[in-house]
Amino acid sequence: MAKLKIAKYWADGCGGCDVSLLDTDAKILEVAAIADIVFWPIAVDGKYSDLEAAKPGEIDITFFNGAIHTAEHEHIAQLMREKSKIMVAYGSCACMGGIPSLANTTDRESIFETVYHLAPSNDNPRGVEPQTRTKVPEGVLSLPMLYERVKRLDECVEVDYYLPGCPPFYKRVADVIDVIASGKLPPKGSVVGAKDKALCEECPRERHEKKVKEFKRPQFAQDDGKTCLLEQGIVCVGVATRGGCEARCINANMPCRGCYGLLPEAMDQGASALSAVASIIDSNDPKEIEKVVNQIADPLGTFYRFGLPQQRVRI
Amino acid sequence: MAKITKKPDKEKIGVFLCHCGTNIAGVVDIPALAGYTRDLPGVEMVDEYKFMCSQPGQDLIKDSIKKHKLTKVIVAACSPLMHENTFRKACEEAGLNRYCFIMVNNREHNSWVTEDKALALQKAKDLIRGAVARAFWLEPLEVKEVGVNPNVLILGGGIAGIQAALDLAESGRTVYLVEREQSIGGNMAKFDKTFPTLDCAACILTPKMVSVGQHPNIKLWNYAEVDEVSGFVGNFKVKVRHKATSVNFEKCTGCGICQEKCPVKRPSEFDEGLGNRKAIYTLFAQAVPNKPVIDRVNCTYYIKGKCKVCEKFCEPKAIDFEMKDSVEEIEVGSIILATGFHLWEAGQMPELGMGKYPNVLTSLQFERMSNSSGPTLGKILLKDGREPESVAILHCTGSRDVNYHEYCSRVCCMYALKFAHLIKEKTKAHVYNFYIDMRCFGKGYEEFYHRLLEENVTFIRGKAASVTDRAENESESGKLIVMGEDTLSQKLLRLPVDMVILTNAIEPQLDAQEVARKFKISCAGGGFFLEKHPKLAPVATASDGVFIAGACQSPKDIPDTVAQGQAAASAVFALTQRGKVELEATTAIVDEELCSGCEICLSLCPYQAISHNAEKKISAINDALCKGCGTCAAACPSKAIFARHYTNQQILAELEGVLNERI
Amino acid sequence: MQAVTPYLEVTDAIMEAGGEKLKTCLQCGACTGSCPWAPVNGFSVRSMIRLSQFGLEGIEKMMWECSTCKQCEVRCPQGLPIIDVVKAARTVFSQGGLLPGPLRNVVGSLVSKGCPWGGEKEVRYDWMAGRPVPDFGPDKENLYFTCCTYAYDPRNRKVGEATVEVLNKAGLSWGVVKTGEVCCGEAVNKMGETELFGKLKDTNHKLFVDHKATSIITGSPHCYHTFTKEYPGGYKVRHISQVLADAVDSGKLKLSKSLLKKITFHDPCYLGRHNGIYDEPRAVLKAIPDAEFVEMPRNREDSLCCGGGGGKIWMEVPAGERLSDFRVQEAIDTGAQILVVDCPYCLTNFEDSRKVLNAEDKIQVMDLVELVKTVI
Amino acid sequence: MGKRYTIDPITRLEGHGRIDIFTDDDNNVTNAYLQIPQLRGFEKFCQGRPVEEVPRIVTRLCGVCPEAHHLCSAKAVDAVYGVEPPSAAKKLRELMYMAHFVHSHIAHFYALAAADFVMGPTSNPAERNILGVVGKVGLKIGGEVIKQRSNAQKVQEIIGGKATHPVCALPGGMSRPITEDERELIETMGIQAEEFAIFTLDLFQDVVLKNAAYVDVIKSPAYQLNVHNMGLVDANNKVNFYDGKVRVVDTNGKEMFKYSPKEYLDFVAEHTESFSYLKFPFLKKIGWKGLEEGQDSSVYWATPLSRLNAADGMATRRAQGHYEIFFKALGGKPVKATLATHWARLIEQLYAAERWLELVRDPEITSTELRADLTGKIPHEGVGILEAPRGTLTHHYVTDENGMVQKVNLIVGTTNNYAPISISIKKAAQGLIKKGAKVNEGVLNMVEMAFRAYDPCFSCATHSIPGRVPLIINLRDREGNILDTYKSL
Repeated sequence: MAKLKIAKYWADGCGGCDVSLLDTDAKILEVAAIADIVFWPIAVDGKYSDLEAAKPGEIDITFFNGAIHTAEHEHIAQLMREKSKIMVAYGSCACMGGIPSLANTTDRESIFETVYHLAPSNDNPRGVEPQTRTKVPEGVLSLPMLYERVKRLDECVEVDYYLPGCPPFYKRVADVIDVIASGKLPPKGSVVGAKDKALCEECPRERHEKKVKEFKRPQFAQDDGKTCLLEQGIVCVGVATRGGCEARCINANMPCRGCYGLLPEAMDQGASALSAVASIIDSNDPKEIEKVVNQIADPLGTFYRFGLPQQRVRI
Repeated sequence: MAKITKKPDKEKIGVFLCHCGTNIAGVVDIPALAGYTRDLPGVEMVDEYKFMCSQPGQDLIKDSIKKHKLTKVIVAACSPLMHENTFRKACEEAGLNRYCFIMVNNREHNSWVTEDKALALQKAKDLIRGAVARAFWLEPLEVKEVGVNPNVLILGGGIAGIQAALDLAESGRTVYLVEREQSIGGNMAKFDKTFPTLDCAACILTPKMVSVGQHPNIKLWNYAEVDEVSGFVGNFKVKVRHKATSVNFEKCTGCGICQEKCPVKRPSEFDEGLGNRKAIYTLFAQAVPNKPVIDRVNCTYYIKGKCKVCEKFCEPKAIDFEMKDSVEEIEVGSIILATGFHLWEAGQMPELGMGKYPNVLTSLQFERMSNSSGPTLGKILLKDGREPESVAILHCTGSRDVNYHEYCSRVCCMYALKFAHLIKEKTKAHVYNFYIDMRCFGKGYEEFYHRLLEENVTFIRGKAASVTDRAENESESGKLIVMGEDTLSQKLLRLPVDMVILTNAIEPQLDAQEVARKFKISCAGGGFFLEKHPKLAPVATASDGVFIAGACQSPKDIPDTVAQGQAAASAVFALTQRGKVELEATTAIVDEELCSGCEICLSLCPYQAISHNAEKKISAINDALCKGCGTCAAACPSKAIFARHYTNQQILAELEGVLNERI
Repeated sequence: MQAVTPYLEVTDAIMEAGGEKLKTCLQCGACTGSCPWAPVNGFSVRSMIRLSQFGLEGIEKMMWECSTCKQCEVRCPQGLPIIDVVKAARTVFSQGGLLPGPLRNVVGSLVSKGCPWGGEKEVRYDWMAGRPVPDFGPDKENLYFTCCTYAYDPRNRKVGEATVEVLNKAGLSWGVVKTGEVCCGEAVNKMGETELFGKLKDTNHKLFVDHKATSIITGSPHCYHTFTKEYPGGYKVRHISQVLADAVDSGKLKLSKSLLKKITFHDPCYLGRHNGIYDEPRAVLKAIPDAEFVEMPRNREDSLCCGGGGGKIWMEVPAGERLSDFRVQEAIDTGAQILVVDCPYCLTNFEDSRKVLNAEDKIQVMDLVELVKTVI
Repeated sequence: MGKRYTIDPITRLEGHGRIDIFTDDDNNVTNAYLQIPQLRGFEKFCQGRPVEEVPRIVTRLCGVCPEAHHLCSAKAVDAVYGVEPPSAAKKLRELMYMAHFVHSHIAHFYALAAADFVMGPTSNPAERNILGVVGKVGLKIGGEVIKQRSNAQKVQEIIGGKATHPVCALPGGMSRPITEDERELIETMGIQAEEFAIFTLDLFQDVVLKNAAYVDVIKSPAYQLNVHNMGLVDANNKVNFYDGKVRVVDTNGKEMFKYSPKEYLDFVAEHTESFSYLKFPFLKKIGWKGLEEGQDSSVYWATPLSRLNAADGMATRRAQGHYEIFFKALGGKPVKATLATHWARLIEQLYAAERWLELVRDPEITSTELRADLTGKIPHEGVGILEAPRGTLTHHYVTDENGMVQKVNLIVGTTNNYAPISISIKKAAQGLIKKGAKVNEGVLNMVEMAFRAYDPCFSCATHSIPGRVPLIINLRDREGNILDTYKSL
C-alpha cells in the first residue's frame, strides 16, 4: 500500500487538538510509517503554495480542528476539502463549535466594547478600535473582519468523519489511527473515536434512584467521591454526552461538561441534558421545582458549553 | 453529527378523504385536496367518500388495500378518538397491520375551527402532507394477547363498592371486597334521609349490606387494607393486609356484651364526635359484619397492660389480644376503586367558628344528629339540650372558593334543602339558607326546592361572611350571629341564630394520592381519581383493568354513585367475559446499543414498568406494564428509549411534512 | 325604577387600570359581610363592584369608603384582588382633579414637598436634632427609613425618638440618610394617583441604590408594605417589630424593667392581613417582665381596621362611623391599660378616639417601640 | 519608483500573524508591523458564567499552555472568594505546574527552536523541523524527547484529570488528592526529567555555544533588545512560576518596582492600535511612548530571559549554577540578547524539574486536606498572577454576590511581549535586509528567528490564533505594493 498523505490544520481553536495527536506518543511514529504528513503547521514547515498546487483529492486525509470564525478559516476549509479525499472534523470545535462558540452568546460589538473600552487595564483615551483598514505612514494595513457567529466545520464544507473531544482523548486518536491503518473505514458521516453510549456507561461511580432535592455548585458540594454526581445534586452533563473519554474529568472528581458532544440519537445535547436533569427533581410542587431549577447556575453555559452552533433552537 | 439514517423504502400509500356529510366537505374543497394529495411522494391512490366510517366507506378502504397493494393507509376524517379503531379494524381485515394506518383529524382540527375556506384547504394539505411524510416511517407492530383472571378486587365498601360487588357476584365472579373500617356501609350509613325522596338511608342501604355479607361469591374483607399491587390488566397480584381486630370473628357471635362492659369511652368517629363509643366497638347497630374490634390505641389493656374486662365477659372466648396483622396475596383480573370521599374540616375557615362554637355543626354531624339511631336519637338539639329556635345553613363552605376548593361539591345545595326540611319537620325553628347559587339539577330536585320554598324557609342570596358570638345587644346575647349581605335587597344582615350548619366541601380521601400511586392511576385537579375520559370512558382509568366508581372520582350524590358502581361492574364484566386482553403495542423499548445505564428513566415511570438489568447494565421495560406514555422516551438523554409508533423519526417526519411545502 | 344603560367603556377603563379580574366576581356578598364599614355606613363593596361591572353611576362616591383593610379580600371565594379594583376605580374617577377636597391637599403637598402632611422638606429631620442618630454609610448595615408621619406629626415624633434609643440600645449597626427621603407613597398609590406614586417610588429607590442600602428598617407598616410589594427591590426590608423581636430573641435587647400592667395589641391591617406579621410584636410584648398580655376578641386575621388606610386618614369620617372609636372601646372592654399599636395611622386615630370617648384615664395608646423603650 | 513585484496575493489568507516590512526606494527597511488579526472574546463570553466554571473555560484560550490558564484562573477565583487553599492544595497545583513547564519548554526547544540552531537558519526548510533535528541528533535522543514530554504530560493528567484542559482546580482548592502509588510514579519521572534537563543544557552547549558562528548571531546587534524586564519572584527575589510578586527590573538591571497581583492595574496598562486586534501592554508609571527601546520607554518583556534578568537567582541548586554560568558567559545582567532566551528557557526547565522533585517528596503532597471552607464567603473580585512559560499571566474577575461573572480582564503571557517582538522584528529586518541584498527565504527565516525566540503563542494572546504562529511576511515598497512574500503556515 502506498503511503497515505495526511494533513492537519486548525482554525478557531486552541492548539490542544494538535497536542492530542502528539500525545499519542509512539503512535505518531506508526503514523509516520503509514503516512507522509504533508501539511501540519505546528510541527512541519510547509508551504501554502504547495497546498494550493496540490491536485484535488491528492491528500488522503485531512484532520481539521478548530471552529470557523473568519473568512480565512472558511477559505482554508474549502481548500482542504477540495484537496482531500477524507475530511475529518477533529475535536469539539470543528465538530460542534466548541468553547470559542460561546462567543455566539454575544456579538462582535459587545466583544469590542469589552476588550477595547471596558477592560480596566486599558489606556485608550481616544477610544481606538481595530479597523479593517489602517493607514500608517508607510502604507495601508488591513485586518480581517470577524464573523458575527462561530460556525461548525460542517456548516461550511462536507465532513466525512467526526472525531469529538476537547481535545480528543489520545487513546481514541490512537484507535482511529489503527482503523485508518487497517483501511476499514466506517460509513461516511460516522462519529469515530467515541462511543455510541453515554458517558455513564464508562463512569465508575455508583448509581441509585435519582431523586434530587437541591442542585449544588461543585465548590459547595461535599462530593463523596463514589456516588453519581447528579444524584449528589452536582450538575453533570455526562448523561447527555458520548462516552469515549473514559470519564477522566469525573475520575478527577469534576462533573462532565459535555465535550464529546451529543449522542447518536439525540437531536440537541443541551435539551437532552436539561430534560434529563429536570426529570430527576424530586418534587411535584411547581414552586419548589422552579426553586430547584433556579439553583442551576448557568443552564446555557453548562448544557451548551461546547455545542452552541449545534443547538436546534438558535440563539 | 447526526446518526446515519436509512432512507425509507418506497411505499404505496392510500389516502382516503372523508366528507363527513357537510361537516368537512362544506368547508374543505375535497376535490382540490384530492388533486393535491395525488401528487405527493409515495401516494399510490386517493379516494373520497361521504361517510368513510360507514360500511361502504370501510369497504372502499379494504378493497383499495387489496387492489393497490397498499402498504400504508391514511384516512382524513374526524378525531381518532371517534373512529381510529374503526379504520384500524378495516385495515386489519384487509391484511394490513393496524399500525400502518394514520388518521388525520380534518374535522375538529380543521373544518370545525376554520372559517376561511382557502385557509381550510391549505391546512388540510399541510396535515395530509405531514401524515404522508410520517407514513414512510410507520412500522407494523405485533399485538399480544393475555388471559384475564375472572376474580375482582373492589376497594371500598360504601354504596358504590357494595353495588358493584353485588352485581359482579351475581354474574358469578369471585369478588374480594376490601374495606378498611370494621363494617361496610361507608358515608351513606351515616345519613338520615336521602334527598329528594326523603327515603330513610338505612332502609335502602342495609338490605344491600346484608346481601353482601351473605353472598357466597363475595369475600368480605373488612378491617383490611391493600399493601401492594403488581401485575397488569387481567393479571394483578394484590397483597391485602388484614389488620388485627383482636377479636376472632369465627368465634364472635356479635352479642355485644363486650361493648357494654368496656370501661373506656371515646368520642365516636362514626357519630362525628357527637356521641361516644367504647374501646371495643362496632361502628353502628346494623354493621356488617356486626362484630367488634378493639381500638388498640385507646384500650386500657394495650396502654397499661391490664383490664381484659371484655375477655372476661366474652363467652365464646373470641377476644384475642395477641392477634397480629396478616398479609394475604390474591390474584385478580380487574380492580374497582370505590374509596369514597372525605369531608373537609372547615377549621381552615376560622371566621365560621367551626370548632370554636359548639353549635356550629358540620353537615355530617347534622346527619348523625338527625338520624334516629344517632347520638340524640334523631332530635335536633343544641349543646345545652334545648331545641333551637333558629338555624342558619351556610352553603358553599370551602367549595367554589379558590382559597380552599375551586370546584362545586355538587350535593350541598340539595342536602341543605333536606336539612332545612328536617329541621322544619322536627322543630319549630326558623331556618335561613345562605346561598350563592341554588343548584338543583337532578330528577325531582327542582321540585324539592319548590317544596322547601313553600315550607317557609328563608333563602338569603349571599355568602355568609362570618359567624361570631359577640353580641351587640340584648337580643343577640347567647346567640351565634351570622353576618352576610342579602345581595338581592342589598342589605347587610346580622342574624342571631342558635345553630349554624355548614355544608363542608367534599374532598378526596386524605390518602387518595397514595392509593392512586399504588394502583398506578392519576389524580385530577382537586385530587380526585382521574377517569380515562369524562364522557367516553368515565369509569375506566389510564391503568387498564383498574376502574373507579363513586365519590372517589368526583363529588356525587347517591343515584349517581350507584349508577357508577353498576357501570364499573359492567366494565369489569365485559373485560372478564372476553377472557383475553390485547396489550397495547405502542409501548416504549430500550435500544441496548445506546442505553448507557444512567438510570434516569427508572424513577420516572408512572407504571413502574422499567427496571435496571444489572447484568447488561442497562434499563429494561416490561411490555405488559408499559402504557406507552412516553415519559421515559422524552427524558432519556441518550434517546435510547423510543416509544413505538411515536418514534422521534416519525414525529419529526410529520412535523417536517406539516411545515415544509416540499417533502 | 329608572332604566339605565351599561357604560362599558368605564368598565374597560377600570379593568385596564388594574382591575382586570373585575368580571370574575360572583356577587356572593362575602366581601360586604366582612367589611368593617358596611355596618357603620352601609358601604357595600359588592355593590361597588357590580356597578363597576356595568360602569354605572355611584362608583365614584362608594370607592372612597374603602380603607383597603383587606378583610374582604381574604374571604373572597374568587380570590378577587378587591383593593386593586378599588384602586383602579379611583385612578379612573379621580383623574382631572376629582379627588375629594382633603386628598387634594395631600397630593399637593406630596408634589411640592414630598410629604403628605404639608411639612417643609427642611424640617423633615428636625426631630433628630440632638439625638444620637448615625448617618447611614457603607459602614452601616441597616438604613432606617423615617415615615413622614413620624417626622412631622408631634405625637408620632415620640415614636421616632424612642426608636433611636431602642436601636442604639440593641447595638444595631444603623443609620439614616438625612437628606432626600420622600413619602413611601403607599397611601397615594391606593388613592389611585399612580403617576405621583411612581415618582416618589423612583426617588426613594434611587436613594437606596445610591447609598448601596442592602437592609432597610421601617417604622410604618405602610412603608414596609410598599418597599416589599411595590418597589423594585434589591434590598432586604424589615419592619421595626421584626427587628425588635430578633433583638429580644437573640438577647441583644434585654427587656429588664417590670411592667405591672395589662396590655393588649392591635394588629394594623398593613402589618397583619397584608403582610402576615402577627407573631413578632406579640413575642416582644410577651417578653416584657410582669406585663399581662390579653387579646381583643377581634385579633390577628380578624383585626378591626382603625379606619386610616387607603387615604382615609386625611378624610372626614362622621362621628358614629369611626372605626377607631369601636376599636378603642373593644380594647377598654378587655380591661387593658395600654393599647399597643405599631403603625402611625392607628396611633393617630386611637389617640383621637381616646379623647372622643373620654377614656384618657382608662387606657393609654402606645407604639410598640415606645413601650419597649420604657422597659429597657 | 522601481519595479512592482506582485506575488500571488493570497488575499484571503488573512487569519495569520502577519509581518509587513516596508522598504524605501533604496530597498532599506523603513518599518515593520506585526499584526494579529483575530480576537475570540473570552473576556465577554465568560460573563454570566459561574466563576467556578471559568478555570474550566479559559483553558481553551490555549491548548499548549492550558495549565497556566487553569491555575492562574484558579488563583483569581480563590481571590474572588477571599480564600487561600490549604497548603497541600497549593503544593499539588505547583507540582502539576512544574510538570507543565517541563513539557512546554521541551516542546518549544526541540520542536521549534532547535531546528534553527541544529540545522542552521538558512538550511532547507523541508528539513528545518523536528524530524530534521531528530535525524541529526539521533533517533535515540528523539525517542527520549518524546518520552520526557510524554512523562510531563502524564503527571499533569494524573493531577489535573486531563493534561490538555485540566479540570482539577476548584475555588479554594483541588478536587482530588493523589495516591501514594501515583506519587511514586511522579517522583520516578521527576528524576528523569531532571537528568534530561541537564542533558539538554549540555546539548545546547555543544551545538550552539561551541559554534562561534551561532554565538556571533546571538550577539549581533540585530538580535539585541534594550527593554525593561518583568518576572515573578519569591520572597528572596528568586524566580518563581506559581506564586509571589511581580518584579520589574529596568534596562540597567535596577529594580523599578514590585507588585502583588491585586495591584496590577497600578503598574500595567494596555495600548490599542487600530491595525491589530492585539493590545500592547506597557508600564503604566512611565506611560505609552510608542514602540521604542531604552530606559525611557515603557516597553518591557516577560520571557524566560526577562525572568532571569528580573530575579536575583534560582531557588534550586543546579539551576542556580547554570544561572551563574549564563550571566557570566553573556556579560552580566541584564542580558539583552533576544536569542539568549532559548538558553534561559533551558535553565528554567532545569529549575522546574528540580522543584518538581522537591514538591513530590514533600510529605504533605498526598494529603487529602485540599479544600478551603467557603461558608459565609461572599464572592466579589479577584486577581491571579503566575508565570506562564511565555510570560507573566494575569487573570482578573469581578462577580456578583452569587459568584456569577460580571467582568473578566486578561493580560496573557505573549501579549506582554507584543511590543518587544514588534521592535525585535523591525531591528532584525533592518539588520538583515540591506540595500542590494537579495531577500531570500533564509533571510526571512532569520527575521522570524527574532520572533520565535519569544516562543510567542498568539493562541493565548489574542485568544485567537492557535498554537505556534503561522506567519506571512510581506515585503512592501513605499506604496505598499508587495515586493515579496514569505509564508509559513
